[in-house]
Amino acid sequence: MSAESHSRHYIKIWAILVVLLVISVIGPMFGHKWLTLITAFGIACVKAYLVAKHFMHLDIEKAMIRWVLITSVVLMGLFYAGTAPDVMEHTGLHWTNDAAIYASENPVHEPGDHHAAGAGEGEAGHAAGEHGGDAHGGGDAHGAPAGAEVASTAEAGSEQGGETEEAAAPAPDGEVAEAAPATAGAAPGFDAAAAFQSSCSTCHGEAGDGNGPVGAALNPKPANFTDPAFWEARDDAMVHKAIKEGGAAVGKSPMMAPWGSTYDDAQIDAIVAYLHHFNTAGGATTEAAGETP
Amino acid sequence: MPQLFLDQASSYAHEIDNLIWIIAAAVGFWFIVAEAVFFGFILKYRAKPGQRAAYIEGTERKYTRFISYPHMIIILFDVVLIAGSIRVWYLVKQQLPDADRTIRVIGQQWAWTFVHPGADGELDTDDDIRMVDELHVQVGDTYHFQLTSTDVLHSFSVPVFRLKQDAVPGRTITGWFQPTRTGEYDIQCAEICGIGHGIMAAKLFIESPEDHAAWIAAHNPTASLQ
Amino acid sequence: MAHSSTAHAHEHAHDHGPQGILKYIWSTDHKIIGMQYMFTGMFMALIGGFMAYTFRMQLAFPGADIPLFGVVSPGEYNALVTNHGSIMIFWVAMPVLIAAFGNYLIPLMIGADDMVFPRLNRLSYQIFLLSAILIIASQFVPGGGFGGAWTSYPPLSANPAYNLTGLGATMWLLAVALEFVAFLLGGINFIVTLMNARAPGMRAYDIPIVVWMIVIASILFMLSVGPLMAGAVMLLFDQTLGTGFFDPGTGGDPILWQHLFWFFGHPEVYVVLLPALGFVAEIITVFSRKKLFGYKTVLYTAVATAILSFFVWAHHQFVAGIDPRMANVFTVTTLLISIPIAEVLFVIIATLYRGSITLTVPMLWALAFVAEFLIGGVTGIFLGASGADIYFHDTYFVLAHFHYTFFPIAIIGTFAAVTMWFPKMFGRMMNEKLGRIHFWLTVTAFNFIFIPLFILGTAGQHRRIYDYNHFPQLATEGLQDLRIVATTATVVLLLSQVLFLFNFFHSLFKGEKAPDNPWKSNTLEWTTSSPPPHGNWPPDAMPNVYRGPYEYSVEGREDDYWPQNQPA
Amino acid sequence: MKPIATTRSASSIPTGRLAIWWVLASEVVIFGGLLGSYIMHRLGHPEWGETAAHTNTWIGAFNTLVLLTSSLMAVLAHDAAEQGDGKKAARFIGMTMLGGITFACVKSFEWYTEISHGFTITLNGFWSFYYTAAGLHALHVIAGTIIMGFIAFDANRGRELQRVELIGIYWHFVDIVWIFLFPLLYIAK
Repeated sequence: MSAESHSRHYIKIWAILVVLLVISVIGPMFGHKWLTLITAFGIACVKAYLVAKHFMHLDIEKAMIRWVLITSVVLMGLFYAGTAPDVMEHTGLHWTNDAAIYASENPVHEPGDHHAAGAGEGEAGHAAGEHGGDAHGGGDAHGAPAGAEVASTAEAGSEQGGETEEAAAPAPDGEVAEAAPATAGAAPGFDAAAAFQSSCSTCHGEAGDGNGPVGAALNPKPANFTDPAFWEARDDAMVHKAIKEGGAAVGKSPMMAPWGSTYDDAQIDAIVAYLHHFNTAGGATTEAAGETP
Repeated sequence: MPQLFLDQASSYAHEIDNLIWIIAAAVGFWFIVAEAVFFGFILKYRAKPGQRAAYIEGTERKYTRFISYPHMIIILFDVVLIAGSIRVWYLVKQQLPDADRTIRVIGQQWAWTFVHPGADGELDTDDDIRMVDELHVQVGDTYHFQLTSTDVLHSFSVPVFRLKQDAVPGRTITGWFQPTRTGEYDIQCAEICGIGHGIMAAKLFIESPEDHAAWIAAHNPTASLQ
Repeated sequence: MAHSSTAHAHEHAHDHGPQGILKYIWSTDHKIIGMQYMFTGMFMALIGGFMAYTFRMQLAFPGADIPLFGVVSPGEYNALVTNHGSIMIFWVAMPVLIAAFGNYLIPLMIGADDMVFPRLNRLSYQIFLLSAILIIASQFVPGGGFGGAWTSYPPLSANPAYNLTGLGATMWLLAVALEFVAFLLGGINFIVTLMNARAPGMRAYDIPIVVWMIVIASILFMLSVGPLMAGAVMLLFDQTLGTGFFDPGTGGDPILWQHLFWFFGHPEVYVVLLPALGFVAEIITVFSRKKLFGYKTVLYTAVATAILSFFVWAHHQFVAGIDPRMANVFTVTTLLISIPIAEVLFVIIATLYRGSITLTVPMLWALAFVAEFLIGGVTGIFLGASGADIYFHDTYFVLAHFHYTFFPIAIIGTFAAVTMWFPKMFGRMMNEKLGRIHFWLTVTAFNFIFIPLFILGTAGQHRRIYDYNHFPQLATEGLQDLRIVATTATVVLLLSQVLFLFNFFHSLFKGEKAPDNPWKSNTLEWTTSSPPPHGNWPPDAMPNVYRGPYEYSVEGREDDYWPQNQPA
Repeated sequence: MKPIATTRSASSIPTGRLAIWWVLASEVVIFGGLLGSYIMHRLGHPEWGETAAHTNTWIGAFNTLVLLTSSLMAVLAHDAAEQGDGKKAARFIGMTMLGGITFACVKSFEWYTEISHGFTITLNGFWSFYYTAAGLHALHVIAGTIIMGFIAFDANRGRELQRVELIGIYWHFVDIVWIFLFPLLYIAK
């Protein structure tokens, strides 16, 4: 075979590939499902075969190489077969993937439209209160169907003492609690109330009274922000340090987790300012809380 | 069959225990045989001066028999174990007897929330009783539980029921149990869920019908609006 | 890193590569790269061991001020457990078993002067070193090391607000991804070297079984790590860019990560098992002076295990939310895979039959591997059977099971290989008496750690809890005593490693001179000097191969061994 | 100084080509895992078709044409290298690199327009997979182009000509991945 016929052969293959490309682009234009399937994917397989055979000379390569490549492709098929029943299907034996169902019914197509905030559950019938948005460290809260926010419960299992330490819990934040005034200034655009809902309310309670669901199981009890004595006993710097470096840093329970890696200083200041609004004794403003800790 | 360490407090607990004992017997037998042969060879064929090892290809029928026959029997044992395991798995996880009551179990970073159906026995009615880290059930009733999680993976694990099912955020998984012994037992979280995974303990109260009715009355939110 | 130990090899070396200190850091010699991997692996084993000591002390004495560490907070406990697991598997078992002995032995055992791609080999170690530095550094970043288990299930691992160790999690993921890249590069080198660089006359069945095992392990790793590499990219984007691959809030699916992880996870455990089986088979044939019982059986069952290992992954997820009907499929495949493994162990035991066994230190370790691994293999059936796994999943029974497989593989297998090939690597003999004391201390201490943990697991104690007093059924006096027994055994085990380190580094310089073939073995690495020069054999005297590697005690021959390179 | 090991070829396949085939096997498994996950989600969420309509099929088709042409150049380069003509091979590799660079530029332009219209990686599942898969592929195209630079440099001096074939095989693989990516991301509407 002379040099020219070699290159002419390759150019011929290339021409076929281009034709196939054109068909695979035009085919789906007609919008028939099976036509799209055949033209787009069928032709893709043919093109891949042509490139592998003529360009990569797989046909004259030793058989062992073909077997290696076929094995890796078969393994991917095996992975697909083992995983699809759980990921592709949205329901199965005794389980429903509410998140996927919810995402299918309220899809996000355009950059503008967001999940309908605060919408009720998917049809799985949770009677729970507003569902939590995923926290992503505060900030953008996509609506999320996942499970149920634990509404402040009448029976907070109060008598269930147990000698557990206090735990801080970043539960997914509910929608913004109406009552709390948005705190201005400290960190522009940062919603301290939402941060409190997502990160603090599980232990400190949505009313800041220290008996959130997880708080109930803790000993010592989480801090109660509605109790004026709490604010007299310490200044904002100590509260800031407790939030930033965790309870152990200020001699309190190590179960109060350090939030320094999730919220920056300005955001923590905004949270501290927000906590003051729980104080029932006429809201000792941040300035007045200058007593020694 | 003798039970394992923990009491058997659910209708299928003894099934799982029996399966564990069958596996223990089958597997223990082969373990002892293998170790005995192994240590036997070591002691018997220690190097003795002037006595050389044999030259055995390992393909002669005479010797390979001693491996292939045990192997066939092991395959038989495996088939028996597979059958026993699938039977128990079907009983616990695949079939779902109709329920006297249904509860909802919500796992969240570091607390279990149990929604009991309340006096009317129906879930999602206003007389539901939401308890944190306390599950009250009546002995003898068949319960369905709808398990979900609000943030990360948790695992609803009740050792005395021999029951374990992961709570996956975004999914609702339904399972069942039927308590058979009264008492107060542990509920654990068996999937790592962050800093408070260690304190995610909850209490399981299996009560007689009278105590359970009394508990419901005591906790009925509409009745006792304190 | 490896300077002191290879000073000895320097005298023979006549090569023209970089001289002095650079010779060891920048060398492309497969032997030096093998030692670099081994020393890094041993160093990481010390770190992993320290982490084990720390959280075992916390479990035995909750809340105590632990010597050398201080009080363990819940977050630190999770980080210690997570990184103990990750370091022991990715930075101790794989580098030492596959990379160190693979690099050192494969060229020597197939009669080649080096790997086919020496520079790629050096690059793979450098990427591995970078990943080791990254994982160590991740312990000291704000928020501490990653605390979401070595399996790093999202959404816990994907969202800093959930795991509170955001920076540690991303560094952990990058370190693991880099380690995969290092072993992909290393794997290609091993496979192509075995396929192409064999000595003339070495047919497929003349290749020593340890070389086969390491190369099959490399192929298994290469074909199984792909989906997890893709998963790691997706998890990295979830952590850093805020995409929602695994976040149910935006329609993602946490179960997808579990499948991606365990599709790699289970072949991974066979990736570390096969080289250890290779060492053990090699050592048992040498010290029982007997031909390996059924070379082809061992080889084909190893290949069968590798293939079957792709069909079993979801037995890690029976109760994790997959469809219950799928669990039956994986129960069947999991119990089936126990058959080839049992076959390999039976064949290794059969090799001892009518042998003349000398209980040298390497032989002791190899026999201990078989004895201990039988327990590991046997207890796997409880977990492979879905019915029993409902109760046992994520309890200490699982933990004891995989330590009865990983410890024989990573620790006993490594000590067997080190004591066996130390004379060849460093030209000195290790101290026999010290070796025996260290052997008996380590193996007995090991059993005293994990038998109690089997019992604790059966009692329903589940994993990764930093203080069991919160669970009344687990806080009983009897169970706490078992935890204390396990902790004291851990301390004994870690202290006895000082014996090994002393024996290792003392013998490097003061050990008696090692002959070229101290164990009278047939394979090619014993036909060159100890330690071998650069290029292993003089260029014009590269060995040819005339027979298989296991022609021991052939009737009618005066010697009871017959090296592969001796013409018939 | 190459070791003797590299010169041996017990499996009668040249060492370089054997290695590149194993590299491809590991790449198939990586792209397979990613595309498998994408296809699962795509079949599970038919509504993604609506948001996928915002991808520009014409740019995708043009990029496919660019890659097919550069694959042709690569095979012609290999053909030239086989005849020992280093200079001609280097020229064809230069053309292949041109194809790679064009592909990258068209891709960055395409992304620029899409991102500026708000279709970012965090918008929804489809766009996350879109940028991850196309991004990983683009990374492979750029890496291939850089390596081709070195190989063309050597080939021009008539050295290491067998490497032209190796980078050609890698390039055809990258082309095949795109052949499957194109319908999956652009056409399935």
